[in-house]
Amino acid sequence: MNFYTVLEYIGMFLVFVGALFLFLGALGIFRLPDVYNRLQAGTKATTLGAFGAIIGIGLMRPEWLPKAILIAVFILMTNPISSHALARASYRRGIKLWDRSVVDRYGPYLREKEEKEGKR
Amino acid sequence: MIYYMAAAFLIAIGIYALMLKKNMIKMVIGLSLMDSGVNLLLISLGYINGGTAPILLNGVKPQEVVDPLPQALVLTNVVIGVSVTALALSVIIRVYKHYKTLNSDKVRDMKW
Amino acid sequence: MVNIDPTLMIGIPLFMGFLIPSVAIVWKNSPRYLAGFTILFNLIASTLLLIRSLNAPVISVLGGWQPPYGIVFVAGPLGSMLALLISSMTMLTWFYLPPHIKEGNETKFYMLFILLMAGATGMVLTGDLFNLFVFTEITSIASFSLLAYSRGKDEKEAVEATIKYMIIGSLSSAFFLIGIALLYGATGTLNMADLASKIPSANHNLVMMALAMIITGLGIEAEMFPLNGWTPDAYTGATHPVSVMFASVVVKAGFFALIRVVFLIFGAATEALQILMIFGLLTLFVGESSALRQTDLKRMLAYSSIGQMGLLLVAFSLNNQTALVGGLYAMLNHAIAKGLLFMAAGSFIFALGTRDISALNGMGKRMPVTSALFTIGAFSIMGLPFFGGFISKIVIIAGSMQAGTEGMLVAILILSASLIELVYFLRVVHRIWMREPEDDSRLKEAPFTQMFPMIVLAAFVFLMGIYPQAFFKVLIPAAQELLRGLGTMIGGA
Amino acid sequence: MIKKSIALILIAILFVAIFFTLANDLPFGDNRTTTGVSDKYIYHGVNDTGASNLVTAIVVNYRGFDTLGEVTVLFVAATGVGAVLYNMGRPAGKKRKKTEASLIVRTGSRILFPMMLLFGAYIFVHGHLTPGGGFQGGAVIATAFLFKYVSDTRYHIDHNKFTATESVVGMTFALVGIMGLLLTGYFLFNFLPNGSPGELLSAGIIPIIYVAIGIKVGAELTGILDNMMEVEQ
Amino acid sequence: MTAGNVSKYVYTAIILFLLWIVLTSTFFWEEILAGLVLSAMVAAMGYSLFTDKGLGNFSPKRLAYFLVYIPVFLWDVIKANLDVAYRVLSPKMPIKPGIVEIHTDLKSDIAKLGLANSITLTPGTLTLDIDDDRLFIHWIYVRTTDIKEASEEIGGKFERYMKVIFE
Amino acid sequence: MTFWIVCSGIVLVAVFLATVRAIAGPTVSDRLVAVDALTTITVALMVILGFIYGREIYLDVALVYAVLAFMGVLIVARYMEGGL
Repeated sequence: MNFYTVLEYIGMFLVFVGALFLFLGALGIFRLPDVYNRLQAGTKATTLGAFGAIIGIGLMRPEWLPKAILIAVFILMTNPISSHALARASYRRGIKLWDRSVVDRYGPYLREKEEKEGKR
Repeated sequence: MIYYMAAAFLIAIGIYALMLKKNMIKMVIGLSLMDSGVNLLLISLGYINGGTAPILLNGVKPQEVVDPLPQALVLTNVVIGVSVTALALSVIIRVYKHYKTLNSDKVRDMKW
Repeated sequence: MVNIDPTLMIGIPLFMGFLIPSVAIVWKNSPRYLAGFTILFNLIASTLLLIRSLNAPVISVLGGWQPPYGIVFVAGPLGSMLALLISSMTMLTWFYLPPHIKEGNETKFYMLFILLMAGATGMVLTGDLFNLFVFTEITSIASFSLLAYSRGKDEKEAVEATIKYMIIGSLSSAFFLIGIALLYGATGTLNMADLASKIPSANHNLVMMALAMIITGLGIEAEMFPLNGWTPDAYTGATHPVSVMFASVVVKAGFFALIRVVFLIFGAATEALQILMIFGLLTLFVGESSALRQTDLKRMLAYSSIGQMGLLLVAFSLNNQTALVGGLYAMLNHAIAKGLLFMAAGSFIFALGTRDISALNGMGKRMPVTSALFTIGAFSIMGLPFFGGFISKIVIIAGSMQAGTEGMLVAILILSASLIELVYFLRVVHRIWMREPEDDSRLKEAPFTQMFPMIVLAAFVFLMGIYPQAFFKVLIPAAQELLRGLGTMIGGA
Repeated sequence: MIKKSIALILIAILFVAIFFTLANDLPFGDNRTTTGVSDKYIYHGVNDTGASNLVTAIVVNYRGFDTLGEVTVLFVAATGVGAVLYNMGRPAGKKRKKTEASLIVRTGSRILFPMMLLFGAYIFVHGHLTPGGGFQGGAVIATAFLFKYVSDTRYHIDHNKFTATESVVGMTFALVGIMGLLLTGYFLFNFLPNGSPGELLSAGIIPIIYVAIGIKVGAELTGILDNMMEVEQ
Repeated sequence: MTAGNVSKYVYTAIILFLLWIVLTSTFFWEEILAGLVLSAMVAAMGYSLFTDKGLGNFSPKRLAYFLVYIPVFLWDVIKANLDVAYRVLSPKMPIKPGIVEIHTDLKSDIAKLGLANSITLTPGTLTLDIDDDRLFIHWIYVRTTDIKEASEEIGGKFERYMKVIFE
Repeated sequence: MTFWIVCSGIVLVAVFLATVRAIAGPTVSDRLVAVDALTTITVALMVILGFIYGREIYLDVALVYAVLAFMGVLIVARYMEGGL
């Protein structure tokens, strides 16, 4: 049991967990009721899944590790931006929240802002 | 084999969109689809069983790579496709400015 | 003798095309002169090339990789003759340009203009099938852009024509590429000479399929019958100099590419030529009879152009030396005379402000010089004696006589098509000279820069009618080159 | 209706023809039966050109002229888009009001923009070693500029600078070709030493050409984007 | 607050050069040379916007906090992920979504970006919009609608780190 | 080998579920969310594929794909809110 074998087993574990999270994310996208909840499950779980898988591969092939980390970090930086933009755009497009949502503080804020700009 | 099927299918869909769709944007999409079909066809022409990408690094042997020439051709064709699409879209912007519609039937004042 | 490598005829225009925009930032009028310089260079280079290629084909290997591995430029007599035709027509059109392109962005126009020339030159000189495709694309994308360039009154028609042309043109290029892909799959090579030697042993089905695809693809550029829907609109909507370029450069290069590939793949003489002949005859009649019905001057010229392309197809598909010489002669004559006609028509329309034929009444009195030039062009296309068209038609008919009874039929059909031509051109000429003008005011003749190219072209039309031997000296080796199958010649590399 | 069905039948015939010709006469994935030209590329490519990536070897060296044509096609298209959309901007009064991007996207673009540029540069510099190349790298660079456009509705490129850059790199490409002609008699001849395959400074003129192409493609695609955006503004 | 241009430029170039080293993952001198040239060129194009602090970002305290932040953050992400996984998998789907508002004390844009991204990456919460100090968060299981409590619950921990790292 | 088959089986199911949402999803945003998740999955898959084939070049492809896919989603999102 040398160091590299250990790394390889950790890597395999991470890849497996990553694949599992990818699956969970997709399941979330499939099951959850509205766009915002789907975004919650979908992009976040898949990001973690991809992160795990990529780092896992990096551990299994140590010479790839720097580039793998780079890809993983890049995904970690860009995915929240795109999912945020998506959520914001959906809301401004008028896509409704799920009817059993408990609270909506954003809608009033937007209306208020529009009124302010309308007056100006 | 399924690649050939897909390539032929993409080409057929592209031509369908070009001939029968009314919306000019959809025609341009058909154009791109057809281009993809042709590219897929070229790429699959060069494939050999068990081949890998033609980059001879890390001990890859010449015997096991796929034919690189079709890939080079595809590279060229992709760029050409992009150019045509960009130009087509800008022409459509001008058409829209004059006719206020994207429906190709309404644009045809003149006979074919 | 100075040797100018044929690749420079592509390299220099590209270099200048890249140079022009940055020079234009500092010196606003430079594009015109830089473009003129480039065209002049190409004109000189192609003249030298023609002289050299009469002795032996000039072969230029690109990147130092011997064919079939690299790309090769092959300038036989035929190719260099077309290159000369392209560069000289571009030069003359360059003189004709100024008042017609005021409205748009002139810098970009000149860039596109010289790149169009470079693309067409590449199309006639290259010896590699995929390279031919790339140059076809350069040419067609440049012509799409030039077509959409026109502003003002014609703008609406021009953009509409552009979108049609683009969609048909892109369809054609996709077909062409499928054909190339199939040929590559069948033979494993892209070099034309290599292809010619490998095709006889290649899979027949694949080759036939590829041929069908390539004929469809290039037939669109060459205005073949069912595929020529774009032509009239394009000619009508474009600014006048661009119409000239279409008629005498773009279409000729496309036609030459078609002929080259067909003759190459079959080494000549098979059933494919029969099919081409049928399509050629159809094109001829559809074109001429549609021209008869037009009331729009440029549209009429466009349909007449389609008819002439049909005539060329027929001549080439007859596949004997006489007919080929006639076809090549007709090609030259059509490029020159139709260029002249479009220029004169452009001057008329520029002065009158309308494209309607009925407005031409009495133009002979209002713009005598332009009218005379127009008449010369029309006579040549009609095929009256002492004009270039006469010789070409006579030679084609002589060629068809050699092809037996079938050829007789073809000859009769060509003659009857010429009759239709005679009718509609005479109608216009009659209006110009015989009718009384509604408005007696004399219109201003076009300025000398515009008159000059027209006079040069008219002189050539006369020269072709009176002294054809000079041209035959080039055309006969060219025809022989085609008949031998281009393959054997390129194989000499 | 009749027209439509005729068209459909034609398309179906085309589909069947293409598919069966291919399936019967060119079995998929067969080992190379014909002794085509690509054998030379595969077996001698690395020695001939010094590029490990055979596609790059073909694109830039064996068939470099195609690539020059390809760059020209893109150049013509960019020029054409400029000419077609010339003077098409909306009149000042009719400008559409645009939603500003949120702070997150704006700040994200500030940070990611230089990184994307560097990725693009990495890709075209390593064109002879990795699957990258001038066009791919140029596309990534254009994407970086696109990010700028997306995140800021008022963003604009400096036209003169872009035009000048484009001209200079385009002329570099053409000059490399002409230099080859002057030095050896072959246009686009590889007149630099090949070096040892696998290193950055190898493969003769390929890196130079790919850097030129990368910058040029990036500038051109950005120019196309800019033209299209301008029409909207 | 903001650093001088030189400092910004040098900082950008250094970061880009590090990025280049990671990308190529070699120390071959040709690669290093190319990396230096390219990062100098690219930095010239984007340095003015890339950073507010310039070289100040390299202060040991910030780096230390940054290094500590990574495991903390990852642990949080994993925890929250398991929570969401449970909600997705359980047949009843125990979710109670809603949009709440939270406030932040952070001033610089980059810090706000870091906070918003951290919040978004933690499953269960998603930044919808930012306006000055107000963040709108879509929460998959709303525990409280009070601004103060929600701020602490969702972003409190991240905010403390962000404050040191980026401000 | 079994390990990889299991992993790819799981990912395949994920791809399938996301595709179903991309086709069915009632609004544009739903489809877009699914596509966004699919691109992330694709990036991960490319890295895994690179490992299986033992070729580092797949990492470069994955990187470029990540950049381009991110911009794609962002652009559509900005278009939806009327920012282009």
